[in-house]
Amino acid sequence: MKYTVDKKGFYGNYGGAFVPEMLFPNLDELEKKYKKIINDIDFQEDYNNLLKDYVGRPTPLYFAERMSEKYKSKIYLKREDLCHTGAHKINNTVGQILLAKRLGKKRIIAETGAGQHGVATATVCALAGIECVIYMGAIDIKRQAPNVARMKMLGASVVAAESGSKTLKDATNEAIRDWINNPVTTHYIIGSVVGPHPYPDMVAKFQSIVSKEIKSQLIEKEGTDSPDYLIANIGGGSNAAGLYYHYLEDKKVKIISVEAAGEGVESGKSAATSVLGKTGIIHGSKTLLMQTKDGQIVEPYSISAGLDYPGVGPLHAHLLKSKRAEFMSITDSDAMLAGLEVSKLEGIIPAIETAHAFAAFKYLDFKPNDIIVVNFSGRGDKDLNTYIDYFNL
Amino acid sequence: MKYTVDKKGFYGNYGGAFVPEMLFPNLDELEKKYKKIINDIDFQEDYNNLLKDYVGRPTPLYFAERMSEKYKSKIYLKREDLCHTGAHKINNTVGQILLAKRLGKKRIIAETGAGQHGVATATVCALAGIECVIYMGAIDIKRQAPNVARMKMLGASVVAAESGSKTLKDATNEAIRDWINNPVTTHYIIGSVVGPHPYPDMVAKFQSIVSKEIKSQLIEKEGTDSPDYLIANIGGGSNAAGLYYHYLEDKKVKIISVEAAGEGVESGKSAATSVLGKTGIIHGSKTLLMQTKDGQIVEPYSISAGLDYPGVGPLHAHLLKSKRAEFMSITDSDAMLAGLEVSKLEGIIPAIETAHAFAAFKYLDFKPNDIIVVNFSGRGDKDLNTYIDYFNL
Amino acid sequence: MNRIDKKLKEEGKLLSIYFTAGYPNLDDTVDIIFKLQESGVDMIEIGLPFSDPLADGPTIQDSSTKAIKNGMNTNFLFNQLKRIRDKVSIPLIIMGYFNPILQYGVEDFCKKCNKIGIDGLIIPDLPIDYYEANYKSIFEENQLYNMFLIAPQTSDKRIKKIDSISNGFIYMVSSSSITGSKNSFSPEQINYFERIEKMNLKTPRIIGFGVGNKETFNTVVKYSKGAIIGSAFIKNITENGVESIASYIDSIR
Amino acid sequence: MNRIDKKLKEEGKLLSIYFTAGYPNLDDTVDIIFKLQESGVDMIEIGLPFSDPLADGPTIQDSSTKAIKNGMNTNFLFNQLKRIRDKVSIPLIIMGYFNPILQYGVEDFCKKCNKIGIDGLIIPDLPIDYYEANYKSIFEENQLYNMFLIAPQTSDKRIKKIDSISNGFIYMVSSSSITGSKNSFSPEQINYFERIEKMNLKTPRIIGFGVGNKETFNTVVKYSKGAIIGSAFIKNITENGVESIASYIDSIR
Ligand SMILES: Cc1ncc(COP(=O)(O)O)c(C=O)c1O
Ligand SMILES: Cc1ncc(COP(=O)(O)O)c(C=O)c1O
Repeated sequence: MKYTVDKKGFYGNYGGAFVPEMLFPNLDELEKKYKKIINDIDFQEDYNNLLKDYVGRPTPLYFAERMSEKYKSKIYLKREDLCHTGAHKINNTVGQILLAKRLGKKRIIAETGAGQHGVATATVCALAGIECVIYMGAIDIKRQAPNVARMKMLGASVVAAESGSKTLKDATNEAIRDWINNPVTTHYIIGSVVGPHPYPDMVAKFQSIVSKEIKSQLIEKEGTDSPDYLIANIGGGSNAAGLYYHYLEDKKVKIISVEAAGEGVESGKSAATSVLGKTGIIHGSKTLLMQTKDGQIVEPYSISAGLDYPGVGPLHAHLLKSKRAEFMSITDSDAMLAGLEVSKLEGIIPAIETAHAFAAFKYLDFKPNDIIVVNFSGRGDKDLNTYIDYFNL
Repeated sequence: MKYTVDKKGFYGNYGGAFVPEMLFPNLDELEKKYKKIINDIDFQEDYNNLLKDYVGRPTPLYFAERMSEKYKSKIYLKREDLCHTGAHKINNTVGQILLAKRLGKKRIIAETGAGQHGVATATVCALAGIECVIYMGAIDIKRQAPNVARMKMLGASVVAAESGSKTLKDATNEAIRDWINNPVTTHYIIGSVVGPHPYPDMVAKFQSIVSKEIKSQLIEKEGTDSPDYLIANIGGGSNAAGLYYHYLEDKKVKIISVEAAGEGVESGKSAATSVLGKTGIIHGSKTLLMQTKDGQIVEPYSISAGLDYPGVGPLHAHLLKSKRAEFMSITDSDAMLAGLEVSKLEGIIPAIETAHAFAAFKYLDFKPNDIIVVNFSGRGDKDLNTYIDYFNL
Repeated sequence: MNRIDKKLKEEGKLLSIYFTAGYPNLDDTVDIIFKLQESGVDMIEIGLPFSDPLADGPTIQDSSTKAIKNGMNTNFLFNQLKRIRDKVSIPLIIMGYFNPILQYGVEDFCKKCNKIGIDGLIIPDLPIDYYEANYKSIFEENQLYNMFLIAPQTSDKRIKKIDSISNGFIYMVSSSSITGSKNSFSPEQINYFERIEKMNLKTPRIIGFGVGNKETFNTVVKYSKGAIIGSAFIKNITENGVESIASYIDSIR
Repeated sequence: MNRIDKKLKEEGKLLSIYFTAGYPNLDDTVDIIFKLQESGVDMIEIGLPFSDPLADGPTIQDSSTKAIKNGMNTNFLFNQLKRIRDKVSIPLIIMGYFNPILQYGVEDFCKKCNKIGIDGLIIPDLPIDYYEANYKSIFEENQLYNMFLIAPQTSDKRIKKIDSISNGFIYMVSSSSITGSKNSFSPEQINYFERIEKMNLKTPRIIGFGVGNKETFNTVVKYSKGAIIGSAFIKNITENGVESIASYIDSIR
């Protein structure tokens, strides 16, 4: 079984580029150039320098002593929360801004839900001195005011998506529309391993630094480069893709992908695509998505703004269908309690997205010598209001 | 001239331990043990491991290309904003919690103003599984709600200081009172290079990792280990102490300490201790402080909650009086504009404390080959509301 | 011969109208088709509404959202169109995004279209290669044309390829702007129209996007066989109701 | 002989009262001193208020804040006390934090105290070593005693040192709790009282902190020469006014 993208842009049955003709030239250009550009020595040097001096990589692989004690195994946290701007998202935006410069683009657009990818994009645009427009659902703009302020501080324009359900899905539509309208000047920085080929592969490659680092860090700490479990939360699936990347062919390594069940998989308020999704087309990609029987895309729900995407990236659809990854669905309340537990045991407040991965622990049966690596995808600062309200702090 | 503490706990004319007898045994124990403990190989190993895997050190020394262009010199940012919890404060709390464990203490107390030190303390207490009580002025509790929530998420109790002006100074009084009441079980983690001996020296030592890292980073980047300028903001002076530590004897290195002028040094709403302060006793230390002619301590003002302390650490009083450091006072409005400028030029939103250091640039005359190292003491997430209100974002 | 080809062979310039099925009211579909035919329109694109129509501007998107809310779906549309073919002689095309068609089943969808008498489909987000590899034969078995788009950035090489595999017409997108209709065209757009005209493609072109009044209609038909009006038509029925269709069409030509 | 020593030589147990100068009203200072003397109090600690009294509990802190607001300051206090010595025979001690004294100038402060007839000072945050190295001679020149504190955690070695250099009395802090007066003492506190008693120090001890009623007064004087009441006294005048001083003192012994 192959887990990398094929020549036509597919992971098994999933992927592709289901986009209107107006975007064909952009994607064709990207597809033809991206591998060449990102494999270029010059690019690699710029990228690695920024990851080191700007993003703060390598991020630690931290042995969580008290969590390990509680769950009777060896738990390591890959500390993406320590990245500049507070989550793994910047690994991708740093790569894409360098790519955009080499493509000669003068303007950047991006979609954002919780605002984390929007901030990461606004950040690299400030760094590069390039104009930046962020699309964000009108409802999310209200919910995530601090991240909106961060983007504005960084000089980006934040445009409200007023269509549809006025959240991430619609912001993505608006960003794609902008790209259709500005195909020559503009590069679209997608924030996860979603969207048309070559985005899922490109974003996964930029995130793959995560598992690359883990390999050498684990050797140093455990004398082996492969853990027993990799556990990540899945919104679109970019932090998960980064965590799994160099382990996909290594079948000894169990992969657990944790989705948001919202108020429960059967509650009608959920984002558990692996259970509720069917194959379809969303944002230019053939993948699993939540939809009505007529093929209308359904608005997902999760307490975590980064996980309420109605699909998953095509790589993850493929990992699920090929049984390479096991999927779990975690409710809001399990996730919130896990977030509090991690905070109190380790002194690290996780993003609610990240908390979902930890909530899976109590449903898993670790052995004392099992090495577990969790992608600590982001810090919880952006979620403080939600935590405050939920726990009455 | 010597810039380290003398045997009696003084920096030149400043320092000492002006505390009631009830605290004498605690400080005496600390004074007798701290050097031995922190020089112990075992301690060093634990400390360095936590700095690496938990805090995320070394923090990058980032060459700020666009700032350098604007200010026509070589500007490097020491990225303490990338530390776990978002500021340099944790370098100290990680050290002190390890010390507290070796002293057999079962309970930690701390004071906090903006909440940054409170969060850093609550964090290491969660990590160590030790009870934690944070004193915070009743007014600050209202102003800094997100940091209060963070502390609670981390399992700390936050106690409102209702006395005096209900801000940092009073929180410190309350913490000292608590320590007097609980001398045996409790260790007091002071958050800056203030308070009675041996705190200023101990905190400076824990922060000295900053200049230690810079030395080797500069050699790698510039082929020399000493910059032309070191620039830091000064509240109590801990981030500044860390930045200067290994350069104090190296007179070629110019030191610029940037204080908060608030609404202007002469406005009556200021925290510019170097101009407005006189020698006196505050929180157990002889140093420069803002006071009435009767010796009552004056409430300082700055838009930045981390800089509105009415004194400076005794080391800094000594650096000022001995002319080793040059002090500058920066107004709220200069600082806020500098914060916005750095955000837009480099994609890094600084804490308003940190922004004060950048605001000094326009008053300084750098040469094109000058190497400037600024302590980027913390990220601006905690200050977003202030930025939003100030700039109407 | 397919009705689309027949129509394209006629003298003169063609006016084609796009509207969203189920908008403004669920049961307006058939009525709108009749009224369009009566007004002398040459071809109709019946929009199968989709929740996330990312190649469309706000007008069409709003109409789609409304139509779905009204209860429109694929089966319902097929039911509405079941007996229409007897009464409508002009070509009928269904225009819709790929996902609803995929969910219905591409083969079933095509069979149903054939049975009802639909002449062709326009599926903006179905890539040409993917169509050719997977669905071409199904379309052919069901006598359905699949019309492709070209846009200002489409390379000459690709245009030639599209021309070589096209049935019916090429849907020529007037500009890279999808924000709805405008009142005039820019010099760059005219250049583009001329450039394509000079390519002497075998397939007739119909220009869409940004056509909405007499002036823009007259401009684009100088460079093509006809024009498609979408947003402007929908805006008109939103503002003036279905009754106004005849006078709106009259205003165009 | 210093009035403090004379008082300590008297038979019986001593009651000493601390109050904050300038509280409840700016001009109450002298009146309170007179009333205390009339009520048979043996010694008075006049508190020079400080903005940040970190060894005191909330009652004394609040009274200090209020007193400063009322306008109390060092010069003002000296003026109030200028002519008091003629009318007051019991020892008068000024108790205050070091910073206001430092700002006044330690030498000037001591001279002024001497002139007015103050017998001693208690400066809780002035360390013994620092005092000995810098100010001892000034105090002696001005016939001022500087009284030191000991607390439950103070080591025997240090107590012996303090004993050896002490004038007047040792201010023995009853517990490590500064949260104000209590109604009784714990077994640990009694142990501590006994332990110090057994050390047979040359300097008499007066116990303070946590003394506030007859019961606690009677307990501590079993182990010492006397007691200091502070918070409880201030609480009483806050609630019942300066007029109630006599009856309050009567309630203690
Ligand atoms: C901290 C964090 N983790 C996870 C996610 C989910 O995205 P992905 O699945 O692409 O990693 C987000 C999205 O905003 C995020 O902010
Ligand atoms: C980011 C940051 N910088 C600077 C300071 C000032 O403290 P110090 O002078 O001790 O570094 C603070 C205090 O809270 C802070 O949070």
